[in-house]
Amino acid sequence: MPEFATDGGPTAARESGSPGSVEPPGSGGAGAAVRSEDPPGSRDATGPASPSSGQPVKFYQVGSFAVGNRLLDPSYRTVQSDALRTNALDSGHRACQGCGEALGARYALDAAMRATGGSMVAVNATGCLEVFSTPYPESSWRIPWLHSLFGNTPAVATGVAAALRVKGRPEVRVVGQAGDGGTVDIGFGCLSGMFERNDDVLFICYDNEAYMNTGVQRSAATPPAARTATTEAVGDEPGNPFGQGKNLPVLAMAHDIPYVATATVADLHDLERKVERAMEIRGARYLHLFVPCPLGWGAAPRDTIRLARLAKETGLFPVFEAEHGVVTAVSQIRRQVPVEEYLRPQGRYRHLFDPADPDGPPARPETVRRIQEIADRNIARYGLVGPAGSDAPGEAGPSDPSGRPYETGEAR
Amino acid sequence: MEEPFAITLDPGSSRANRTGSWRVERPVYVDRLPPCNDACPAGENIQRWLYAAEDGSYEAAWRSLVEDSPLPAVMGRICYHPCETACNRAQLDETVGIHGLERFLGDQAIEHGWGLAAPPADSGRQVLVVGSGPAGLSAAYHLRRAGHRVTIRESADRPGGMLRYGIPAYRLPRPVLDAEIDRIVATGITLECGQPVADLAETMTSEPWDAVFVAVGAQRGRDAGIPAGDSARILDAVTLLRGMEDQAPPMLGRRVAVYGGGNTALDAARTARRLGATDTVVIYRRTRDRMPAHESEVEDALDEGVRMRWLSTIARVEQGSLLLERMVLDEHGFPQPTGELEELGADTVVLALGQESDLSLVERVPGIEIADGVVRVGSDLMTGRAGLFAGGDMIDPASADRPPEERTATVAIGHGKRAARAIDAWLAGRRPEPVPRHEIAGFDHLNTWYYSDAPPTVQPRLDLARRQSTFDEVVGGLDESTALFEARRCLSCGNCFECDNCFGVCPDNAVVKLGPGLRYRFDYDYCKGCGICVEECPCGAIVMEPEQV
Amino acid sequence: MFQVRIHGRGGQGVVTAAELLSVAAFFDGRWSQAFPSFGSERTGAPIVGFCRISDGEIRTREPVSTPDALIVQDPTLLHQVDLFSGLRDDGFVLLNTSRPVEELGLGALTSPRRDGPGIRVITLPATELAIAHTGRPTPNAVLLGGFAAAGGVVSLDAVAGAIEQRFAGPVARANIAAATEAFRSVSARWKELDHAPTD
Amino acid sequence: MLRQIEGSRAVAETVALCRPEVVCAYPISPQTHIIEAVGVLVRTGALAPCEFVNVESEFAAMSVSIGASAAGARAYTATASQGLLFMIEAVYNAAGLGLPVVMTLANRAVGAPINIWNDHSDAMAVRDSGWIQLFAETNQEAADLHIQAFRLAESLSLPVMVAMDGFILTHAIERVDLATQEQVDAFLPPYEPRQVLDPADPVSIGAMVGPEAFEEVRYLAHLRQVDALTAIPAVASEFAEHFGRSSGGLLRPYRCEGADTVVVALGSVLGTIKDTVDAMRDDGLAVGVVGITSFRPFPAAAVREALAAARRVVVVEKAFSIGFGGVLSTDVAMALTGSGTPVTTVVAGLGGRPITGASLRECFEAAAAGRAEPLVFLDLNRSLIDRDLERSSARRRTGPTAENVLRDLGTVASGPT
Repeated sequence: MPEFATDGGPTAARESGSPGSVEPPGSGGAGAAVRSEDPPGSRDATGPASPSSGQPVKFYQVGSFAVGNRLLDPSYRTVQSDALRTNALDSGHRACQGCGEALGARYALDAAMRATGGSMVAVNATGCLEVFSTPYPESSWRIPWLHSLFGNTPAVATGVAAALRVKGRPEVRVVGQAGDGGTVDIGFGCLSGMFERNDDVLFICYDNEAYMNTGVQRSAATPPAARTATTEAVGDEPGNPFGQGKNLPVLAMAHDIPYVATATVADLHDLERKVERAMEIRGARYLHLFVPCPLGWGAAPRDTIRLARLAKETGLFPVFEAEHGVVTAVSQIRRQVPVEEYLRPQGRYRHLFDPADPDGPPARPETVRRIQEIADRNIARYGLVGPAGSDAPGEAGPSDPSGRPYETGEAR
Repeated sequence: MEEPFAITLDPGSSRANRTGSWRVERPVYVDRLPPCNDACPAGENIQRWLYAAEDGSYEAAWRSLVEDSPLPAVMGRICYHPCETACNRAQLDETVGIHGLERFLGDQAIEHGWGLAAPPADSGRQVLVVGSGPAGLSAAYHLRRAGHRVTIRESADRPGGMLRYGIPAYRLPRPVLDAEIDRIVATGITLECGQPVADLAETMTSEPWDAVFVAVGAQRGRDAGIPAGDSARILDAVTLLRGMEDQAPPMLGRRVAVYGGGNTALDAARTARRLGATDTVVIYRRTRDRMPAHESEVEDALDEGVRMRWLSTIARVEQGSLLLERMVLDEHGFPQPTGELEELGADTVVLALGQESDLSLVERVPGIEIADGVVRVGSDLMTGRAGLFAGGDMIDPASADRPPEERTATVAIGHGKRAARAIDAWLAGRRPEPVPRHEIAGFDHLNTWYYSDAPPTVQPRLDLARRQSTFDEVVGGLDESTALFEARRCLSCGNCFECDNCFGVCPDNAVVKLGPGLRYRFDYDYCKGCGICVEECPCGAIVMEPEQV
Repeated sequence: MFQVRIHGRGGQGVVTAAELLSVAAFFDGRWSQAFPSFGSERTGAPIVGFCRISDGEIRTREPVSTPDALIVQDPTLLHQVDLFSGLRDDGFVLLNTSRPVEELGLGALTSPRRDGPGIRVITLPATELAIAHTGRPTPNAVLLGGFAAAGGVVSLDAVAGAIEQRFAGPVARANIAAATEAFRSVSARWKELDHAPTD
Repeated sequence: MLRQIEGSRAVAETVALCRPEVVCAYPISPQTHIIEAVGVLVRTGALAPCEFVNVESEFAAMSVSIGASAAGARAYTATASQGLLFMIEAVYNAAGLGLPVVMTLANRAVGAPINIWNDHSDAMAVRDSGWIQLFAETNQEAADLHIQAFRLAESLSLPVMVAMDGFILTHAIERVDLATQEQVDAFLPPYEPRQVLDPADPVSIGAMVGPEAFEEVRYLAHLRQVDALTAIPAVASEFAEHFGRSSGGLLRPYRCEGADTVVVALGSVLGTIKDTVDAMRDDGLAVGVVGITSFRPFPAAAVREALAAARRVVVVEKAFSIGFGGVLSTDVAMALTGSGTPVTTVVAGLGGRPITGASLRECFEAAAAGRAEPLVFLDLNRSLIDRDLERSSARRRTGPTAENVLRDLGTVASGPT
């Protein structure tokens, strides 16, 4: 056999044994450690090797971004790829076409069901999710589920958790869930109490940024400039005013609870891993899940996941997790886009653009600029964009953004 | 437990509510034609065999591959891979290294001795294949697979045609070629070498062939009629390359000038380097970007020390030197003479100005139609003579009812396959069934978010010193892990690869997962027609269709 | 039914005194009802507690408006609130002070009446006694010992029992000792007052 | 065991004997002593197992109770006044979901003006919520009613509120015969929920019910309260057998034999009324009393029967429906429909105003003589009213009424009288 010169490429890099680029959590500058992507050009010693040798191979046809991956060992596959998943929220519910909340709820609860071995109880606030899932005489839930009121869900969940503890059933875990109104506004008092007492509840906020159940009214989670029925797109500054915002994940962190995370329906792996992590922990945990609402946002039902993705990729919705009040990981932006790309497909931002030329330059460039500033601030605050000139040229592939070991020992 | 009325409900009872009635459009699974498949002259189903290779099922991948192309180890080395030019991944980062994978699978097959499947029942029909080049081998293979008795008649001493006599060994090591030809022949084909067919009309009447496929290639170098002195040493590239298979290689001298800008010119120049020519110059009348040769060949030649003289024609050849005229490109990009002359020392001038076929064997076949040195065929590759089919370099590509193609081995393999299919149909007295062609899966159909960014794998290359002195293979193959990595870069354009996205992203749980290899089914009882599955399908394998009233 | 009103300041154990008195009566086998003034007063404010003692069930929930006796835990309240409001003409006042009654300027109030002995005022240096016995200036339990001596509404034993139930060992013992000394101190003077001429 | 004990503590100790598994604590006068005492019992281990949850509001207190009850635990909390109103949405919810939460209501007035003293405005504000509401006359009864409340709540799948007068009972130290653990355990079986959140049997509790079934759901809730009219006396009589004293029941007549005038009332004021009636009887006046223990369900038939012989009825109540009049008296009048018996409403004791025997007697005598107005406000200080009316007729900007009245009264601090 002839000898080949090594003039670059993965073979050379692997042989050079260059170290992996994964940083330990907590090493970041602004309290935000980053799980770096791991480019194939710098794969570490556990990099690609012969599948027949049983060594891990660190790249998949679709990475870990799609729901399933036939190349993965089944134990590493997502809950949602499992044909036998719980379907905690079953078919026949009355959510709108393309409902992000219905999707997010099934994602989160199915993951929680797997994490708890099916030993779980959910408490639900009043809102779309409750109304579309349980209109008499039909329920879409396949899990024990309780709806009490709009603003008391965290407290009801606390009660359920207290009962399970006193009944000697610590294996049954409790999830409380509400929309942004039920969490950020009317339920916040109870939620803060639940956090402060560190009650053993995972509370999930399905954030679609307004009161959708009642017909799209503004909540404290409604972003600036967005049109709602109570912040109409009329007057000099149409849409929701630019306010101070009410950043609930940060408020949750201020309670020093053991776990706080944000996620979107666009990154299932990240979401499922966070639910799984949350279920490993006892005490109060908070998951803020971004779920686009086609109706309330004036968006096409098919765009639900795309908009969630864009919210993250613009920097408008930072995806991170924190333990005991300290940010431990940030999901970096993979393909950064200007906020315009996110705003344009949404009817609630239509007034920012020219109705005669909706694809043309913004009619309100100043407003768009201020929204971009919000995104830029998030990017700076959370370190959403990796350092330039890092060893990850562009977007690196064969690492798992979910942090799960990225292996197929059984590639065959 | 007696539940309170109305307030308490049974789990999953909403399944009684068939939300499918909300739908005005329905999602439907489709298969689109991946651009690679579409671009492959050999008609390979590249996406399919890559799919098999992705999980390390190399033998399955190879078996899928050889259903279309029986020479993967060869073609993985020499094909200029139009598949990769078409590959959607090029718009994302860089094209999938399909050729490297094809070669890897071919080499795996040779290494492990994977054999081709035995043909089914004998049809009793006899088919003669004239020429054992890629077209002939391909046709013979496919005919044999269809159950026909096949004889290949080859004028040269050894099979392979231009694969053997036109492609230098540093690009295609002969053991690889031999192994793949042997494997084809082993399916039960009679191979008669050193048996030129002088007059096919006579052969067809005197021998009991039910059908004949002729593919004798274009083995004759074109003569440009360059003024030359008596003692000038002028050689054509075809002869040079063919001579490499003889016991004693041709003598070229220290300084070699190659005239022409095609791949053959570069093969000749690089061969000359390896034969000891220290000064090898390629003379081409236009500019580099207009060279018909593939860029990679030019790069390789330059790496190996071959010099290029762009915008030059040879005005005259003398012993030991030649006279060049400098050219300029006009506004149409055509070279125009300037009258500026320059002398260049050269011991040998190699002409690589194109090749033509020797069609003398078919000239007397009744009904045959020859024009501009090529045979005209129908879309089924049948010549004017019923039962006589032709392919490869000797036919007029335009007449084959396809866009004009390059004359390449890959095209020839495709001709062989098409001809075999047509012959099979003709023998059965039916028209060849048109192969349905799906809509092409363009880049716009993809949702590339779901694909991890992954730079291509670079195949290792031989060190330069040995590239300039030996005929060892220049480009190394992928190893098992790099091959796996590269296979997994495939986007599976237009074809479901069971990523579970539709199954996962449906807010109404209206996608049923049918199990490995069985893909999915929509549950239209509950599908509300939101279209998220369409939007989020990475490979564009779902479309929305209006509900019928 | 015997009704007592206890005056003091927030933090001086007025409510506790009322409770202890009611418990003492309970220990004596009688019915009793103690309750504080229901206010929002804070530490230092003048407050009152009540106690009813009866031989039968006490059903009424009226406030005590015409007490038979007052216990004044803090003499500084004497001229600041309407201390003697509703006090029955034949009632008595047990006052925590080390000063003699004559110096307190209560002449008119304590003048004997035609139809009875008039309002009797007994002083007791309860705070001093408390400090002497318990080390703390909390006069409530001490005063109850004095109250047991004045009029004999409850027994000293019952008061001691109530104190014992309410406080932990040493504190209870010290308070009982103080209450007992107060009982002895008041007993003598009460006899004088009780047998004083009515006119 | 006989104890001289504060009402709050008697209730706390009795509640503890009922072995509640989740107890929510939030401070509000005059309930606070109860929950403090329960907290101590949990801390010391006297009550175990029990989750004592310090919540952030009354709304949370009832909500935690809802969750706990739905998950199969015996849940208890206590509140008063504004606290009850703050949790009112959850109060309705607990009843709607049929969760047998037991709650002590230390009755207190509802502001504004803010007022921490006793009346029944808070209880009346939730009379339509679907809870059973039992009113205690004494601390003995308050304690006993809690034992019965858990029995009733859990057998009927309905929440029960035990109302006891704030301060007057909660802060009164008096003789109470406390039950023993053995007695309570024999009387009160462990909670066996009608439905429970259980992964083994995953039901959805708390569905949205539309017009097609809502009325039926409400009717069924009413039926359960009607059932309670039977269950309450049955449990009371069983209680009497077990504990050797009678407490609870629907209502209790006192000296009604031959009474022309019968007084009807709720809660601790009955004691003062009974003393007054005794005195009037001593003076030859034919007056009797009916004390209502079960305000919801309202024992209309029993009331009608108890008042059948009366020629006139006087309802003394510590609440009223502003703009109309009596609340309890409306129910009494409804029970007397067709009898022609006139009903006088005496609104008394609002915001802690003392109800004296003297005033009551005056009022009852007037009623007996047929001189009473249909709606009487006991001991109303007419001059204060007149001065404010004068002020408001004189000018628009009169300032706040409550402060003006206090100024007129010449008091800033508020005392026991």
